Amino acid sequence: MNFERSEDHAMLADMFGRFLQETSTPERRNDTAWTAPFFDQTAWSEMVKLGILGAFVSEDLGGLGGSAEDVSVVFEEIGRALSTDPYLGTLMGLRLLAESGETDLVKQIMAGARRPAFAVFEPEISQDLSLIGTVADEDGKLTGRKSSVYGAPGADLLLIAARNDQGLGLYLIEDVTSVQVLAAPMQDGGGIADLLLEGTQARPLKAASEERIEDVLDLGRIALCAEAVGAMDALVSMTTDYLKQRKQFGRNIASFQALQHRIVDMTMWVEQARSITIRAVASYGTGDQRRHTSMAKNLIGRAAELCAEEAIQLHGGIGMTWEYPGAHYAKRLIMLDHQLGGRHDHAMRLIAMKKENAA
Amino acid sequence: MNFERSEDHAMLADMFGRFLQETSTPERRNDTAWTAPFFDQTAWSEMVKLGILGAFVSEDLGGLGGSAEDVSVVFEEIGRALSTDPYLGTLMGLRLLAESGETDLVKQIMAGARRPAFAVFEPEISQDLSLIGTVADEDGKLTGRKSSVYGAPGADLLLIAARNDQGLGLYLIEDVTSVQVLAAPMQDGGGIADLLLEGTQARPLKAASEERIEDVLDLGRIALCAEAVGAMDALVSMTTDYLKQRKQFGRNIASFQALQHRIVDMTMWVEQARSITIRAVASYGTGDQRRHTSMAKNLIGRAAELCAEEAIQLHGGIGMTWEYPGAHYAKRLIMLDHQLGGRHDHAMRLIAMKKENAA
Amino acid sequence: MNLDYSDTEQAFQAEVRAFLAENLPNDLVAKTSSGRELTKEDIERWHAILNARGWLAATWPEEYGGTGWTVVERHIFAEECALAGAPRLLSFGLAMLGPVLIRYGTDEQKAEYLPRILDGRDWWCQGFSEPGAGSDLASLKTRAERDGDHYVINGQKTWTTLGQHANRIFCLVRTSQTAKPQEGISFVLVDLDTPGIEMRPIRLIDGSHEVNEVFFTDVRVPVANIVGAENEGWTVAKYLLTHERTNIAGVGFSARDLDRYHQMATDVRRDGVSLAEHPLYAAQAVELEADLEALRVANLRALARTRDSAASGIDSSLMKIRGTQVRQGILSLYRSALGHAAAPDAESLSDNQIALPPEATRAAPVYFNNRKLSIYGGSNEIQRNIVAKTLFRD
Amino acid sequence: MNLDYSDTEQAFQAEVRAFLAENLPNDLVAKTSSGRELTKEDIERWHAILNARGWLAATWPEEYGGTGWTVVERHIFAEECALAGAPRLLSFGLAMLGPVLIRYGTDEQKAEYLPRILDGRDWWCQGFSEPGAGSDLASLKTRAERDGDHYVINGQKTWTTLGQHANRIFCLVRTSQTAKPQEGISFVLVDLDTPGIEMRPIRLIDGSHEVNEVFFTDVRVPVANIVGAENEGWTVAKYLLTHERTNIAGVGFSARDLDRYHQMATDVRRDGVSLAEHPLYAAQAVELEADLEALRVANLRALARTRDSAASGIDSSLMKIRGTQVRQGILSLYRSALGHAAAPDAESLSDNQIALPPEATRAAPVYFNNRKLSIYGGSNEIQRNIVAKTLFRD
Repeated sequence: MNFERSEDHAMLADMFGRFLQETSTPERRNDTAWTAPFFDQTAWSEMVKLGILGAFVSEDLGGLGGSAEDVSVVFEEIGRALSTDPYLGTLMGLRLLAESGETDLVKQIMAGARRPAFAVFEPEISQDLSLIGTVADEDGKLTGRKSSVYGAPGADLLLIAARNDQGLGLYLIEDVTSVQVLAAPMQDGGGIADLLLEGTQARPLKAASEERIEDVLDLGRIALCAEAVGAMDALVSMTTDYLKQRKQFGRNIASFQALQHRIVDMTMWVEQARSITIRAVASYGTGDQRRHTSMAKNLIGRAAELCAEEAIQLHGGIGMTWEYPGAHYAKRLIMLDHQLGGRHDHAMRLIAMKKENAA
Repeated sequence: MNFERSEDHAMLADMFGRFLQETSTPERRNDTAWTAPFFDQTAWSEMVKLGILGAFVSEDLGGLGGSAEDVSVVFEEIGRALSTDPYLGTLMGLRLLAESGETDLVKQIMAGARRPAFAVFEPEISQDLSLIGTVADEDGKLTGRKSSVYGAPGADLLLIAARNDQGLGLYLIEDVTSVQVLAAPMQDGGGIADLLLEGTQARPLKAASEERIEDVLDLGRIALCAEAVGAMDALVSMTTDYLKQRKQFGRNIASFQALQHRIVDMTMWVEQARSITIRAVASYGTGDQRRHTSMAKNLIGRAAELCAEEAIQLHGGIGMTWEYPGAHYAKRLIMLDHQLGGRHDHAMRLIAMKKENAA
Repeated sequence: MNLDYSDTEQAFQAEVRAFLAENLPNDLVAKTSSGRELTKEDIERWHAILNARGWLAATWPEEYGGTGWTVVERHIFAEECALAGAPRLLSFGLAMLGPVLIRYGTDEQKAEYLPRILDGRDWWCQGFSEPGAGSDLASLKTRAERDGDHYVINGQKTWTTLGQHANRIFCLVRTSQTAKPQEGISFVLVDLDTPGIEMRPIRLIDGSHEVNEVFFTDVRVPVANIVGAENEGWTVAKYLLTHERTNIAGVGFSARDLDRYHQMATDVRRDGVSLAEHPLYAAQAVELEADLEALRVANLRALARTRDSAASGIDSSLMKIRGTQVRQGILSLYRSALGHAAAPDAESLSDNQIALPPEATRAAPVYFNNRKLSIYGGSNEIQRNIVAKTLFRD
Repeated sequence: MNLDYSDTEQAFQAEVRAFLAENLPNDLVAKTSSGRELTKEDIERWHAILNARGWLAATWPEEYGGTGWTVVERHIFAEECALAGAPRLLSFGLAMLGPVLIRYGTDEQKAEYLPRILDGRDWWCQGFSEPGAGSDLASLKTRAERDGDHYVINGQKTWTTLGQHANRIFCLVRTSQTAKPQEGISFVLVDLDTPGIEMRPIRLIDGSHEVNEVFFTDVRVPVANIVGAENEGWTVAKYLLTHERTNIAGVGFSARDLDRYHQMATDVRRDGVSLAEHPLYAAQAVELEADLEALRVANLRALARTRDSAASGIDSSLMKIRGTQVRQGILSLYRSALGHAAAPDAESLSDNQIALPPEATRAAPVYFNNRKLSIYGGSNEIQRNIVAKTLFRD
């Protein structure tokens, strides 16, 4: 039993954290996160050069490991620095390409020459893979509409989950101009897109099964949980500090007991969020993966909302302003529940698992 | 728009309140509420002489009105005084007998010569009348097991909801010795029983329809809501007073802001509970009856639990003791959600109504 | 006990409904019910329509061009307007300054300013809060020094709602340094065209421009612009803050938003079921419906208690707390139930962008914008302090 | 990062499990897992079984008959015992007085009392709280006046858990009136057979007799019975309170209770569906499961941080708060999910009474009894104050 980070992970977190502190400033985010392609291309290239993407890929493909813990170390820093760059889409795309044996593409991505995004959900489908409506014909032509494709704007490799006669298949589109990419920023910054597929030619990939896709989604969920932990930790500290310096009615507002107790509860929830994420990380790839991942996403859905709303409230007016970084942390923590299934979705998934186990 | 009580209601509340203050003391409750027949027979007879049961019955049957408001005035005092006597069962039994045209029995009950109880739910049925399993044959012989029959211990008229070829029927057993009455006190005092019916002879009553039975249950629910409002109001006042006099760390604990804010929230919930009960009372007998009654029972399920748990917590150890009346108020408020459908049951009922309306 | 309006009140309600059906422009309803921001012209257009009917100043006596309505009539009017999707009226002139002038203004001030509020020539904004003095008004620092017939104002105001559209501002300024911080404050009227005033936008969390900072540098204001006596601005401000509190529960707005939710939940499907059939969202929705129904009655009860007098502090504080909780609860459910559809910011771009179901487009920004409800006008914490003061006084 | 126990720890866990499977009496498991009260004999029997194995005093060094276990081993032992449904051990002698004597006691005191705790000759109870001094120990009033070789004790203690079974009590008493209330307090050992002591039961909300009041009237106690120096009882008490806090999160108890819930929810049907299929109860249950899993890891993290040192104040306070919330949440769900079946008090009568499903019989009393969790041992409000003090110190 050991909760200390390894030396490698501590170094990775430290290096990447310092990099993000310089590059993911409020000013740069304002300049890039809401304007196509919705991320900072210069910073992204520097990040690639630093080799951060190696954390997403196993060593035999030139990565640094690609374990859930590697991924969580990176995403916690992303959350702490509130980076809106397309890490989530890249993570999921990279993993699926690696598992499909697309070694060349993986290397190109790691070298920064290309960038993938992964399209799985659809306008009315956000959790249940068995309901996916996009279809592939025998020649690999895809028809359907994909939604919530994170990092798709500006991506040059699109991985698509589509139904064929065997079940769920995975397809690759390398010519992204053949797809209509309906792009937008997210509410909290960063790129998202719908893809319109109208008989679009694609190449089938090997890593094709509902099971494997669900695994990669679970890894994405764990990444989001780690991101939430980083962001919550930062936001609760900012709020505590704010209360310490802010005066009202002639008193330091940190001296008001009702506010103190609320900060204590927030602090407690950060630790609970961190703990459940550690649990999910440790269970990745085991029989408990689905259960612990959904527990983490559910708990963090609740804890992140609580911390975000309390942080805004305890800051008062300043917490409502665009200029104050805390407001963006709060916004990210709320919107994170809208990605890869929210609190209720994962509660329902846990209930369904329980039913399956009982049957 | 007028929220003032009529002069008659104010007098009724005042008279009954003073009567309960004298008769429903902690000492008397301790002596009677957990020992068969689980109520204070002397006090009950005095109450009957005062004519309180008149509030449950319409004027043409010798009552005082029998409106939902009449009922709620009486039950609010019951809650405020924490009486555990069998008012709920008497209310529901009286109403069904009156609606069945059993004028003689109604008069006998009003005169204190007899006392009814109403058996509808069963061990696994607590809300859905369509699932009732007790059956009546052509000769009026009943077979089945009834649960949660409030006030049944010591009652001498048993009304039974049972299924026959027409649907749900209502039956009367006047010879209570023909039934096995499995009696117990409730956790919070007062009598409850299961009835074992094994071909027990009964007489069919006229007021037999799911609709009419549901109406009487709704009136019982409104009565419980009014009782909760009286009990919450009393408990929140007791808690506020306790904080004012109790000292800790050399300070009056009422001066701790975190505790003050929690009392404010409790006070707010008492007003919300009172308001939704007023709404349900006003809608009784209208097309909104079911909806508003379920809203009231649902909201009060939440508000009563919050106030009860907070009251115990804010009192500290003393709130955990049998000797302190506040503990019994808290207990009653918790256990009230176990009668005639709890918070979740009524949420499900509201969801079902919405579905019906949409269809 | 009777929850129904009287016959007269019901007739009034019918009259309001008919008027709204006839006169409330559809394009404004479309904007408010999707949570989009209103332009200056939108608001002015609706003010003018109401003014033409004589229904603009609900709280003013008839002699000043007000309606002379009872509190119940005012409530009916506000609720019907909200349910119909009418724009919220500007409170600064109508609900704040107007009553203050009627109570404390000189005859000249009344004659000068009241008609201009009604006919739209003046758009007032509020200069109370300062950086470091939000809920704690007594600590304000903006000072006005007497120089002949003028005050010279220096300082900074903030959270000035819709100040970008205003031509005038009423301010609390410090006219004397005294021991008690509440003393020495005055209430003055300032023309925003006066040299030395700069207004800067504050962008909110949802990207909207709704509030501003106002900087005063040697701004000269005639002494005649003071309302009430010099150094007695605290009394005037307290009177204003009480008046601001009518319709504080916002029941009509919550009802409209919950209706929108139900409509959306029936239409939007996710993973094979409509949101209306999803047990967890449906349970949240019916509990909020119960909460709202309770709030509605609690609000009527408070109204009945104060029918002929000013609202009691504890009532309006409790209505503020609970009203904002219910409204924010509804908007949070609305946002969260939409799941991934609420994530894209589809409004911030003009072309080649995601086409979302119209319900989803503004769900998140409206949720974020309305976090303000529990902060402004005295945060819910301040309201709890106020109630506690009453509950725990001996 | 690694959540698994080491090989040695896993072997230890297996050993504990095997021991429990072999030696834990079924009748005791039946009692604890249905929430029924244990008799004096039940507890003594279980103590004796553990003592025979040398596993009774988990926190004592081996030289005093303790186990010498690491904090992780202690944790494993406590969790396995809870999951297996073993009775909770008596903390007064084992977790409170024992460590105090080992740290502050004289050689005579150690030799006299420690063996008697282990072999069951002594059953200690605690005399800290007084009426009016619950969480605020510094304000205690029971006084001990020196009279030759004795103290003469007068005063009253309360909340004395299981005092009805005890033959000895350790008390905090005031031996000197000083300016600072923490000073002038001493820690003394009292034989309950001493003349002048009266113990009266306090009945709890669930009807149980678990705590007592103890009255002292001119009770003469040898001066040799003081632990630590005179007037330095505060230091001793603080040391004791820190030690009491091991296993404060109560993860094992919550896990056992949640298992019981799932079993019950599968078995019990209501209105046509099992509780396990009822979406609202099922959702509450899976969220509590997530909460418990998070608590389990948070607890291990706290354990790892303090592996070789004393528990930090903020960790144990947060574990106390969250641990009691989770446990109380589970017991509340258990009670409420049973609906009308939980209403009858079927245990208070002996015949002709309702036969309830066994799950339902104790659901409400267990829920009520455990409201104490967030009150005793320093209420959750006190814990929040402690954490806030650390978070907000400069």
